[in-house]
Amino acid sequence: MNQPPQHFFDKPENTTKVLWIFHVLCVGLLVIDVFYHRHTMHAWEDLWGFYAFYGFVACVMLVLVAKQLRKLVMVGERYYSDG
Amino acid sequence: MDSLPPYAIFLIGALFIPAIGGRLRRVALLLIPLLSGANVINLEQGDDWQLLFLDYELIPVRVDELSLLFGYLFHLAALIAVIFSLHVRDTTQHVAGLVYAGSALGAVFAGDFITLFIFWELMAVSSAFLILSRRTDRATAAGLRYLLIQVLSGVMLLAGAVMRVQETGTLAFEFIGIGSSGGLLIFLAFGIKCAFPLAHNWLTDAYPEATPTGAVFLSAFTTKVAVYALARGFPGTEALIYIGAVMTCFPIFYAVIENDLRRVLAYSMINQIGFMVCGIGIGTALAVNGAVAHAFNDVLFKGLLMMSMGAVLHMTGRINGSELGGLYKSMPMTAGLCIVGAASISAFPLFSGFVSKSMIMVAVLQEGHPGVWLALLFASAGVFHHAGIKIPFFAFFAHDAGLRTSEPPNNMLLAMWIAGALCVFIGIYPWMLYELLPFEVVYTPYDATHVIAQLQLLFFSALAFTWLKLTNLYPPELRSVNLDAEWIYRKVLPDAVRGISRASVPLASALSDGVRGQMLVLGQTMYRHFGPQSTLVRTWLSARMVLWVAGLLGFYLFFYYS
Amino acid sequence: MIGAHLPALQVVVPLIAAPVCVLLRRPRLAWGLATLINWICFGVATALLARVLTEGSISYPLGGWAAPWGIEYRVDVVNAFVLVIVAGVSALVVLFARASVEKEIPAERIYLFYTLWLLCVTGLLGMAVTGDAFNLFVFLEISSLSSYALISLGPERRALTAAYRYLVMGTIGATFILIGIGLLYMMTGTLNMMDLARHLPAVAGTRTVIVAFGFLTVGISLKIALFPLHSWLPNAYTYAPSAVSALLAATATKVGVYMLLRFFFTIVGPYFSFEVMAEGGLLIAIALLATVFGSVVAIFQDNIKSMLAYSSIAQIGYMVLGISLVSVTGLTAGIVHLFNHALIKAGLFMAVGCLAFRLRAVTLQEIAGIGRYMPWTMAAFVVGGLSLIGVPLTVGFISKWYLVLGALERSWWPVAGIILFTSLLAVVYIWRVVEAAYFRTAPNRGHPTRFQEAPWSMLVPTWVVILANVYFGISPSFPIDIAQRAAQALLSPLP
Amino acid sequence: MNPDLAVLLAPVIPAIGAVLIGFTGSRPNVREAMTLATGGVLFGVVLSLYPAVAAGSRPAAILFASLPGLPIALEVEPLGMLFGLVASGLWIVTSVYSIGYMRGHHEPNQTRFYVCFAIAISSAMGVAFAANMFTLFVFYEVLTLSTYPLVTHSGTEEAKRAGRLYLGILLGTSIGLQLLAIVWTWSLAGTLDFVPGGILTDVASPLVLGILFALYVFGMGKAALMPFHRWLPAAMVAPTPVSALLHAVAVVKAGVFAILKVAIYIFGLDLLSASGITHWLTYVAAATILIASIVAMTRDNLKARLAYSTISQLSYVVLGALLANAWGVVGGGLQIVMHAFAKITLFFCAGAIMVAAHKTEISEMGGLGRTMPITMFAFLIGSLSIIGLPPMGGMWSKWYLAVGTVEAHQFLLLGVLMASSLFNVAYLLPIPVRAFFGAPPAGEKDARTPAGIREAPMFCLIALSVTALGCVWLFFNPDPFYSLMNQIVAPENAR
Repeated sequence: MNQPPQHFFDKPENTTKVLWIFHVLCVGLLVIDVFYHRHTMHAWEDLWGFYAFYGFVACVMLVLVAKQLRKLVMVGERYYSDG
Repeated sequence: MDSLPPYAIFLIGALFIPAIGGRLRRVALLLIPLLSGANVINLEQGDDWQLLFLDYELIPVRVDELSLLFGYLFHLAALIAVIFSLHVRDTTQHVAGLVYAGSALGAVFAGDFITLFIFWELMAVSSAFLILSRRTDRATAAGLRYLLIQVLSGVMLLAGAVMRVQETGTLAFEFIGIGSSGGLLIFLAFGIKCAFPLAHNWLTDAYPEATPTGAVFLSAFTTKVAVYALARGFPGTEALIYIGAVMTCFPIFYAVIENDLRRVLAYSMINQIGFMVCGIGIGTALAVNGAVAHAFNDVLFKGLLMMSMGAVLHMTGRINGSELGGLYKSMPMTAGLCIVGAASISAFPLFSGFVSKSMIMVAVLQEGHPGVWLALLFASAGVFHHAGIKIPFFAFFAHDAGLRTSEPPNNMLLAMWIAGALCVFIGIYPWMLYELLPFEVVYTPYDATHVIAQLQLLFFSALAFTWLKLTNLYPPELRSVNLDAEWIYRKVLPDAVRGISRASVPLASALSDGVRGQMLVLGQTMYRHFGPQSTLVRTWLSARMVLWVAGLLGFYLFFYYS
Repeated sequence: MIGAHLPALQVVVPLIAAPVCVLLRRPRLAWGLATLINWICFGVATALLARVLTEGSISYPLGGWAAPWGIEYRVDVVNAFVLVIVAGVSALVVLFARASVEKEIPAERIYLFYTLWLLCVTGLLGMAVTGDAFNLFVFLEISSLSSYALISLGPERRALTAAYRYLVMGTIGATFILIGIGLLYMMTGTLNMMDLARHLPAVAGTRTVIVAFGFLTVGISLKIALFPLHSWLPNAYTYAPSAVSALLAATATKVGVYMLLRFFFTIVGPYFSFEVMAEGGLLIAIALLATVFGSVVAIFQDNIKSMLAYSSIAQIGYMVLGISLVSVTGLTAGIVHLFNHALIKAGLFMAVGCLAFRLRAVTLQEIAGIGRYMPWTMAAFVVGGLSLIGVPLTVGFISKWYLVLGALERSWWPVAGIILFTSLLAVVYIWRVVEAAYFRTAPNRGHPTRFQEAPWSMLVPTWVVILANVYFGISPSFPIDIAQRAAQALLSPLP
Repeated sequence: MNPDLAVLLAPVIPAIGAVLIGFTGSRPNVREAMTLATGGVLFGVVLSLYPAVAAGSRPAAILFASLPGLPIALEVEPLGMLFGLVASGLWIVTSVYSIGYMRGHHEPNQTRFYVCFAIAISSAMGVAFAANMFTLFVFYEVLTLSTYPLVTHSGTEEAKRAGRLYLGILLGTSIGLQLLAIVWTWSLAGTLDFVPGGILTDVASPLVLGILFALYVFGMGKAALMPFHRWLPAAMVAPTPVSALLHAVAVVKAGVFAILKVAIYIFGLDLLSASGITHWLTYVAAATILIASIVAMTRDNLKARLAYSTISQLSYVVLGALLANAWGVVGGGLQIVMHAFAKITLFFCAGAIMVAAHKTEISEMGGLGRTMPITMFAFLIGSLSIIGLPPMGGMWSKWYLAVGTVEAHQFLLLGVLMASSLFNVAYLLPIPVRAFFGAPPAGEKDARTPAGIREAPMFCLIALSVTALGCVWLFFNPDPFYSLMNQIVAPENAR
């Protein structure tokens, strides 16, 4: 019996560990915002966690809009070649 | 003037490549960019060439900061692309690649419109062969469409140049501006090559159909020459700011739902060019520096991403996200390098994209375009989302598609290593790049504000991705075609033409039948009236002839009397 | 000594030779005599022309009776030119005639043929040379009667009916002319042309003169087969012996046109003819109709001879058109076309005669693929055809050039357009022959010997005429000079 | 060589060559050697004229005097030099090609073919060096007639139909329109000489000049301006060398060359641009460019597609003439050269494909690049030159034409030129692209498995390689032709 080699992400617990680390880092970055003064060029930048929220919201919006876009623009794979 | 024109070695080399075979050819292929590079290093600003041709004063070579920077960049790109394609046994691709790189060099060193036009069109033709060489029906069709649009850009450049000569009396390629109709035409010509919105589909249509190695060449030159040309001819043109902003935003929606990973890269390429276009539109020293620097970096990291996807395609024969996954197991090194490229394009601190993109963002805010700035920020988040995460995730991780292969050939790996190393090197030590920029750089990318803000943006974008993925809100990868502006010329126009011709065939044949019928009737009528049996012609009875004579005499007499 | 009597010799020589010919009886001898006489006539005509060109008009009182009372032979540039045309063509065609006639006419009638030929030539030359209106009528009758007889000798029986029709129409025409001359005589009391011209202005506008004018116009129109009085011509030319077709097509109508010139210009005068009677507009309309009609009908003919006959009707239209432009250029065009058309039609009819020598009938069906068997004949036909179309470097082009120029001078460019349009029609009917001869496969021809080239005795004269077409097309100064002088003479007021 | 003698020899040498070829017809090798020798000598003679003409002198000779004041005469000016060089130079190449093609294709009647070819070149030389419009017209007609047997070479029913159309349109327009215009010009100006600056200044109203110019433009049926273009696709039934030299170079270029000549030397650019009489005609030319391109796209037969492409490209030259400014004329002149080299290459390739692979339809040519790489590569080069892409000579003519349109403020026409380039891409490039990168048609052995190279005969390959290299050479070295054209528009720049 030739056991295929096991890889890192083949174990679900590894995935979970990576995700945990990632979530902690996120929280950390958000927290840092409180402790330092950024030199800003625009008032919006001064809002707490502006970049974090903007990034999150932007990406969710992006995906959700894109899903709607699919309804509009998605056609069969042979759309063009079938003339 | 003891040096050759910057493009000469490439073009001459391309002529001899078909005659050289085997191992020697690989050596020659490597030597060409190296020799040419040595030649270009020696060039000094102001080493211009002048030539009187057909009573026109041409400047086939014009050397200044801007052209030199792109000259170095293109040598680098050419070297990487050549290394990446060393294993290929296809003379067409080798020759086309060299001619393409050479003509891109020619275009950026061109000091007049005729020279620019010549290389502009040479690029178009030679690059098409990199697509056609895929030798599939889809690639052939896409290549022809590509060529058509590139030639459209070329003829618009020609028309614009001609008008400009009439307007200004000079052929010199300096600042143009969109104030005159000739300038506007040239602007649009550049815009097509630059993949302006609605004129962008040639890129997303053709690049994914190119050969794995061809796409690497393609991603390096055409659009960058266009960026160079915009930076030379139209810096500070306000329209470019908004065009750039649109270019950064709309492709990422398509990138999210696109399945073909090289097409995802093509969309992300438009997105990156959008940043450069925006920077050129701002037109300040910082903005133009940023745009040019970003072009430099884009060649490297987009090349790296293209190469990694090319490697995947080369090894597995597949490129759709829906068919890939889990490749990190068999291609770990490729996966790692791909992540380097992804980090660079996403502008992670310490990677090359960070040091150039932030220049543009700052310049946008400095010049008071907060709306545009928000759009760019949105695009930055988006680019991480689709290029930074989607590409490596669906290719190398995600659900294991069961593909078992190995690392690509060494030359491919080497090319990727070079590109990856440069991405990191520039990310860590950007000053060398800054030295080369056309304007003096007083900008420091690495301060806490920039780094933390960027990290926040990127991490929360990633968070959004994980959240969406875990809640299954993320759209699955589906085999499909997504309609874009190309729908007009790939569907509507052909259908219309087909419809018209289908309708006109019976019409035309009815018409020609009708004409033929009419001719026949005419012939018969003529025959009836003038043929041997007609009244006028057939042999008359003598009596009747006499009657005629009498009648005519009467007529004459009447005529004379009256 | 002889030089002084040239005008008389021109007529007398053939006239005397004709009865001699009857006495000879032997075909070859008759031919020999006819040839000799014809060439003498040609020599006389050339000498006359040369003298007229150097010394001006010649007046020759016949029998020594001075002008108004006796019969005057008067030779100026116009009729000297016509004499050369008639005598020259006749001299060449008679060479051609020997073989052709031996094939087409029973041997026992050949001596008659040459007798008639000489009479016909006598009549034609006489019409041209005389300066007396009634004398002109006499010669007209001589030529007409002999040509009816010549036509009736044609190989097919239809030649008889064709000749009969021609007889009827020709007689009417001649009668009308006679009536016209008679009426003029009634008003002026003279028959001498110059005298008539002097006296007519005094009585111009009287009813009698107008009626005379009408009779003359219709009569001459009949003789020259001007549309719509053409109907005798096609059959006459088609069924006549080949040599006769060539002779008549090249000369008879030309002399008729000369007659028209004489009456309208010399006798009545251009002012009266074209200003008072407004003859010009009428003639132009008729001439244009003639060109279009003749050309269109020619397209539909399968018999090549009748195709050429209809083409002649169109060509007569060109001449009349040129004349009725009443300008130096127009008249030059008309007169030069007299000469050119004589060359064209003589050449073409002779080429067709060569074909007829070998074939049953000269129809498009019969000549299919003949270009391979009779290359010289067909080449001659093609060159002649090109000349008929009016391709440059042939005489036909010269005529068209002056005609169009004349029309444009008067700013009648629709007329110019019609001239060129009918040239295109000529392309069509000539091309039908060319295509049949070269590009259609030959039917299986039973006897290869039958389909050889025509004998050289026919080919050589044919080619002489054809080459003349080219020579005078390339170097047209000789006919043009003469035609221009003639035109000026006709238009200038009387001395 | 004395330039005046060389001018005279230019039309004479091929005419003599035609005779020699005819006499050596029974021995093909000698016959072909004769053709090549004639071509070589002719080209040498024409080339020997170049230095003199480029230096500003105008060698001349009179062949013979025709109509008074209107001799058949030759004189070399820069535009004629350009056309003469192209036609005589490409004749040699075509002769080489013909040897391979005619033998490879086992064509019948090869002697007739070579003889007619030589005559056609002789008349093309006459057209090129004509000193006046009349001489040009004469040689123009000879060219038409001498190429008819070439068009109908195969003798099939289709060929004959095509021949009728060919002759009908070319003779019809030249006699019906061009000749009218020539006579009209003569009657207005009293001369037909080609004079720099034109001969029609101040002789007629703009309306008359406008009509006259239109007559000339449409009268040059060989320029295939719509609606007189149908003969060109029809003439594609001819053997390919004929299509190549005559219907891409000599015949069609004679048409557009004549239009340029008329614009420059009869009307004069100043008169044309000042009176604005060419304006509406530019739209006819533009429509021809576009419509012919669109029709070309729908044709699957390679030669038919090339024929429509030729129609489109010819109108570029017409457009250049109609723009009536220096740049348009330079562009038009260069287009004659550039298109000649490019299109002859394409026709050579079409013929090579026919001989080697027996294919005529484009849809069957997929994958052909693997078996005929040299041919298809030459095709690619020719296509690029037609489109006007560097590094091919076609770029320069397009450039100057574009400058001309802008100079004339005809931006719409600029758009038409640009659109036409795109159409060219669309109908030409798929052919080589599918040949190199596409799959062979179903049912054929997949050429991806190594198949033997089955190229066309060596002579064909040599010829098409030479012309393809010519396209490239002209990109780097258009100066000989440019300086000729420049001499016309800026005489002070004579080098």
